[in-house]
Amino acid sequence: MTELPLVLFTLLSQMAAGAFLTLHIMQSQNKMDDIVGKSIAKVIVGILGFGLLCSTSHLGDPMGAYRAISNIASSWLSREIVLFGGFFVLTFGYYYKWEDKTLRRIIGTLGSFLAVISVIASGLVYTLPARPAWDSPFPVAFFMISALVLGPLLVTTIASIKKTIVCKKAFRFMMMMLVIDFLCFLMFISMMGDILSMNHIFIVARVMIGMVVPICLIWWSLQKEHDKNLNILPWVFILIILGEFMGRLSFYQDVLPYTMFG
Amino acid sequence: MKKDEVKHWEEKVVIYQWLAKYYQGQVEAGSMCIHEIAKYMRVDEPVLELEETAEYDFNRLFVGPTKLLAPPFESVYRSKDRLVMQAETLAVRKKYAEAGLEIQKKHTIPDDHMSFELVFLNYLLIEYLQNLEKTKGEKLCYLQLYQMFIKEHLSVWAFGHLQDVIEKAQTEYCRQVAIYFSAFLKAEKMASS
Amino acid sequence: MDKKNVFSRRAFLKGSFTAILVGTGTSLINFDFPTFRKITAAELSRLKVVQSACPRNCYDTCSILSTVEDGVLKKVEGDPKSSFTRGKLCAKGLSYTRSVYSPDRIKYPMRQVGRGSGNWKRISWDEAYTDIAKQILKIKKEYGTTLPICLNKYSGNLNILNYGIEGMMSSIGDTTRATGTPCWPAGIDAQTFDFGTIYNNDPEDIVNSKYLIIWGANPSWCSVHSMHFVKEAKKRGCKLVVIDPIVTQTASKADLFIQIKPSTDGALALGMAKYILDNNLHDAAWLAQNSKGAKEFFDYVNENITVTWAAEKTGIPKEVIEKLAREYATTKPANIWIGYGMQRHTNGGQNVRNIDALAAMTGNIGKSGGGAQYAQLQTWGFQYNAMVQKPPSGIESKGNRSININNFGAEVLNAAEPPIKMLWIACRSPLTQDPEPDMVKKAFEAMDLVVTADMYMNPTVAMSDIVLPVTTTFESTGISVSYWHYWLALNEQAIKPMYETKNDVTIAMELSEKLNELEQGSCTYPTSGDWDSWISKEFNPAIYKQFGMKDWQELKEGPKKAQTGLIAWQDGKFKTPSGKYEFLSENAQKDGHPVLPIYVEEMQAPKQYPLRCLSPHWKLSINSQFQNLDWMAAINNEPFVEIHPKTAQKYNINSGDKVSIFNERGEVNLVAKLTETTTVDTVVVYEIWYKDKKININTTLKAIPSDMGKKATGMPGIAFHDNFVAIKKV
Amino acid sequence: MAKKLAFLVNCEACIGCHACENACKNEYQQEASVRWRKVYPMQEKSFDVPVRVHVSLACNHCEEPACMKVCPAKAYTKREDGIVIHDNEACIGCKLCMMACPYQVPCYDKNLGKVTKCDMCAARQDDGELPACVKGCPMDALAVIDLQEEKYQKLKASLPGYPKNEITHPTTRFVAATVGKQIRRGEE
Repeated sequence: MTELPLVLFTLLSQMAAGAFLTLHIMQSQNKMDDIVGKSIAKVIVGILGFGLLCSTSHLGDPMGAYRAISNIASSWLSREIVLFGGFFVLTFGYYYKWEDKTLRRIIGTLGSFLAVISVIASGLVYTLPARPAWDSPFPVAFFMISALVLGPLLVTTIASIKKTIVCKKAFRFMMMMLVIDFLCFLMFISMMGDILSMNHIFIVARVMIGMVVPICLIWWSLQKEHDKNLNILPWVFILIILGEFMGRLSFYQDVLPYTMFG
Repeated sequence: MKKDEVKHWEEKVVIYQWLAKYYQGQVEAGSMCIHEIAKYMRVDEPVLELEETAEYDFNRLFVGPTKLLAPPFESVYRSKDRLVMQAETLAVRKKYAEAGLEIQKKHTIPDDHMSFELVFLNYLLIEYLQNLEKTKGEKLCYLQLYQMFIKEHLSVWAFGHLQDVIEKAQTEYCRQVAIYFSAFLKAEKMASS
Repeated sequence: MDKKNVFSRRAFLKGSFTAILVGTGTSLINFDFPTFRKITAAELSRLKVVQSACPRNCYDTCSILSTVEDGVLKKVEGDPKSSFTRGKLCAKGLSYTRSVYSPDRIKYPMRQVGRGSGNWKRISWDEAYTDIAKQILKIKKEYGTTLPICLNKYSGNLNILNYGIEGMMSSIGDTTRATGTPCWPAGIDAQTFDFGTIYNNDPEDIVNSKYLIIWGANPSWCSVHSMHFVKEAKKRGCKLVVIDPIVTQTASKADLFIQIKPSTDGALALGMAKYILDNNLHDAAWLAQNSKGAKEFFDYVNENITVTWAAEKTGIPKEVIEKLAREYATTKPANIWIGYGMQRHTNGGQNVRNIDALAAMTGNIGKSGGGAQYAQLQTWGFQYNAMVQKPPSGIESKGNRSININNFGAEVLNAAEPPIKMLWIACRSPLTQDPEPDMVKKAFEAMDLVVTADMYMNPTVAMSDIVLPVTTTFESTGISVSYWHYWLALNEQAIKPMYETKNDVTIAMELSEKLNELEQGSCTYPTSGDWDSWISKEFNPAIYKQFGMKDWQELKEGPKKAQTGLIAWQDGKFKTPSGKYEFLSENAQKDGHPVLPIYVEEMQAPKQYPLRCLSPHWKLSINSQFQNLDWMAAINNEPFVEIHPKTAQKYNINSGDKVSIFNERGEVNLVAKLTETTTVDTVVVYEIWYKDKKININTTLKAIPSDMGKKATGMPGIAFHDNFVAIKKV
Repeated sequence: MAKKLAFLVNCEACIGCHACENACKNEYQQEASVRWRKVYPMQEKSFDVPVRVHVSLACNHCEEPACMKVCPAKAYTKREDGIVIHDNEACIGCKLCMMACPYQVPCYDKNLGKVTKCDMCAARQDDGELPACVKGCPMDALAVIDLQEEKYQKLKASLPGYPKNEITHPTTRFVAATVGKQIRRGEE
């Protein structure tokens, strides 16, 4: 559990990035009510801010956190901090200038672009040759998928709390992402199984809680009329969050370094 | 400085003296520590009798011969296996030297033993009180040294140490002394920063 | 000299560490205990380098340079002035700073209320001395003798001044002594019968060997500095053969490693002797001039020994024995290093005699690069002034009573007229090192008073009434010599004793003062004396001549090496009754051993406990010392047993599983480590005391005596490695 | 031309006694858990007979240090003579270098809240002294060599079980241990 701050930071920053992207797309296709949109933007700023705070608590010398951007030339961690820093400013601008439609669109597109790059940068931090299981596209893939699962999830949940209808498209998109997540995780385990110290029960629990059950719930609710979607949403929200949390925890804990003369 | 303020500082001096005696090995001084601290902080005092086993508990925590459960040394407080006479000990020795002092038993008892730190704080307060009429500068330097020593040394490790005592003490007596000392130190730390 | 040495040792004032200037007398704090005093800034920081010496029970006994800054020991280094230490220390020596400043050190004299209860009360030294003195006098009055007082001291600290503990006991009258040694007695007796005493070449002479057999020794772990000279010898074309039951670290460096069945070393030596005789490769000229009983020995070998028999006994193929014998007999000079582990068997002494015979018949004795190296006490010719004390006047001493240190529990309980009522334990931890520790614990429980002088809490201190905190090497003064190399080193006091620790001579002096205070004349031990006087009284003209020095103060400039007698038996004058090498030894016969170095059968494994359990020394500890230090625990802190994969498979054990090693005496749970360095019928558990774990392999060990040891050390040894166990998965 | 300093580990001479580990600790008095130099036992299966062979490893002062590449606070610099130095002041204790190093060299000192590692005793070498481990080894199995010199080019750069060099191109060089003849018992 020593990696808790990092788990929180990566999950929250990816949720914020995904939510920003979803919000911007839905808003530009004016499927998003203005008041609801603004509150979502506010939540995104809050989540990202808290995430960045968590990352500093992981440091041995939190007061020195500002020095983390000194090596942009070669360190993906420096680039990640700068990118997420910039993204955080944009999310704040996006919320603050919400009423000004043109500015909102400019910041929205810029922010979305920055969100995607930041999440990729996050993934590249862990693409380390010294950890064979990570020395692959999987970290970036997992981080992008998390963003695209948690983002829409957050937006639809807040939207449903504000009582506007939950658009089926969002549900279908989320289900699709969960399926992709499942396939990607399966591929990861089959390819990297022997260089991971997996706790099999934990892995099965993660897949059931975070993927299989939510997928069934969503698929079941899509057959019904849309009001059923509302009451299953909180369950879906909790399960997916828990699943992602477990997934990210095992991402950090199961990776093995090269054993020295092992 | 008004009359009751002086009395306020003097009560602190007495508390440090009793705590120092307690950590010097006089287990029975513990009840006086609780009494003085309770009086100083205007809180009620627990009814405590000095159990026969308090001395064994005291030795298991601070003296030995088994591995100390709550080693009363600043340089050891972070983990029980850390050594005495490390960087912290020598830093404390320099702090004493700044006030022109050195412990009598130099090189035999590590300078950062709790009893010495308490006596040092006590000394600084006494000098501060004795020079109240003196010029502002001279008086303040002792107060400054006192506050800095609380912030940079005693309060950095004492809470960890006292937490160990509270968790590991087998007698209520030793636990209560640690609880009251911890409360007193929290107040002092607040006052000093 | 090391560039860092700001003050030359001359700045070190003559005599004991003078007290630093004390400031103004008046107490600064207006209540009763003075704690602080005024100082000047100049006094704050001073750097000096001090001559120290490692007093541990170890072949290498290193000369050390300790760097002390402002009274704090900063680091230790090997002393380059010694050609054996060569400026290097082993991992244990390098961890000394962690022992001096360990928070676990016993700091004050303490009394346990209820032996084994864990309830300790802090007492002053005066109270401790009073309690002990009163108990001694009470025993004297009740039994009319001090024999009920028993001292158990061995090799925790071999500093010559530490013999002051025995001196303290002698100065109160006759006492009971735990006599003998667990370590090397059978080998000493064997070489005493063969040569007259133990005497090895200067180990630095190993470089001149052309053929070196390391037989049952593991210097890579237990004499690290010797391995440099072994490496040097190999570089100059010496062939290194290692004979051992397991593939040790030293065996891994051998040109030829021969895995022998444990306890059958004598059979291999005799098989080689037979081959050498058959091919007339022995040195008849040397034998004629220097040996006695060679003919009788040869007759025995010719009639009873065949190489086939030896191959069958030892599990070593016939042609390998023949090649080994031929190479050993024809390559000159050929050297055999006989280890201590090899003689810890019921036929250990006789095995050593067999190997000695092999070295003698090939004329490899008294030659540089040759010999049968075991140990030497040539450099130990001190006065032992601290030890030799007269009994109190008016008491005619009938001599001390000896009990067997290797069967301590039973012999303390069985002692009668008078029974044993008080124990004094120093430089020893019987409850972790002795066989049958449950018996030893019963003995402790039967005592009126148990006093233990130690640095750390261990199972022995836990069963004591009074624990006396003792100093480390760096807080006391002494002289150190080795039983292997020929260097003599002074140990200057580097820092002031921490807390209220005292060294053993100070304890002896102050106890004597208290005894005389309570009853005048009850103790003859001197009650005062500074370190210089104690040290100077240990020296004598012979030592000065041997080391080519006029005054011991010269040792303050650095260690000195013996200048004479560096090649054992070079003058051919053996210390046997006949003055010759004795194949045939009446002394051996007198002690109930075979007169000739014939083969004595080894102990067989009982049916229900088929696996032999070897418990050799560990590379990062010496008996119960060093493993409790944090740096050593960081490297290894998990007790394990080495098992052959085939054996493990039989009990379906995988690497890392928890297994139980047990026999009728006891049981130990350990982690299994699969390795082919051992054999299918042998498991290996290294003898280590882990401070936080209740693991003691000796709980499975019976107090079976080894065959020899009585003649030279007063009691037989222990057959540590004739311990048979079974194994099961936990 | 500046030297290219590197450790030479002679496993033929090494007897796995851990003196180098404690010589380093004796010099700098680190905490027990902070092990700048570690002695690793090699797998028995790396040899055709069971032997005890050890490899003493500290920082490999790589040509392309992964720690220097990933460190967000630029706490690592590679000196001209090849020594990779870690600057305690700059370090923020994020421990990414510990994940990035294939040889698990950087150690986290929880009392300092910073990472620390072997700097090949840069200060001692600047004073013309040997590193503490090299000086402390009883078998003189450790040495500091200049990789520029011709005679060191042929030295082995890896051993069985040593993580692959391609990641960071470590400069540590080895003399592999040879193994003698063994007559083992009970193998049939």
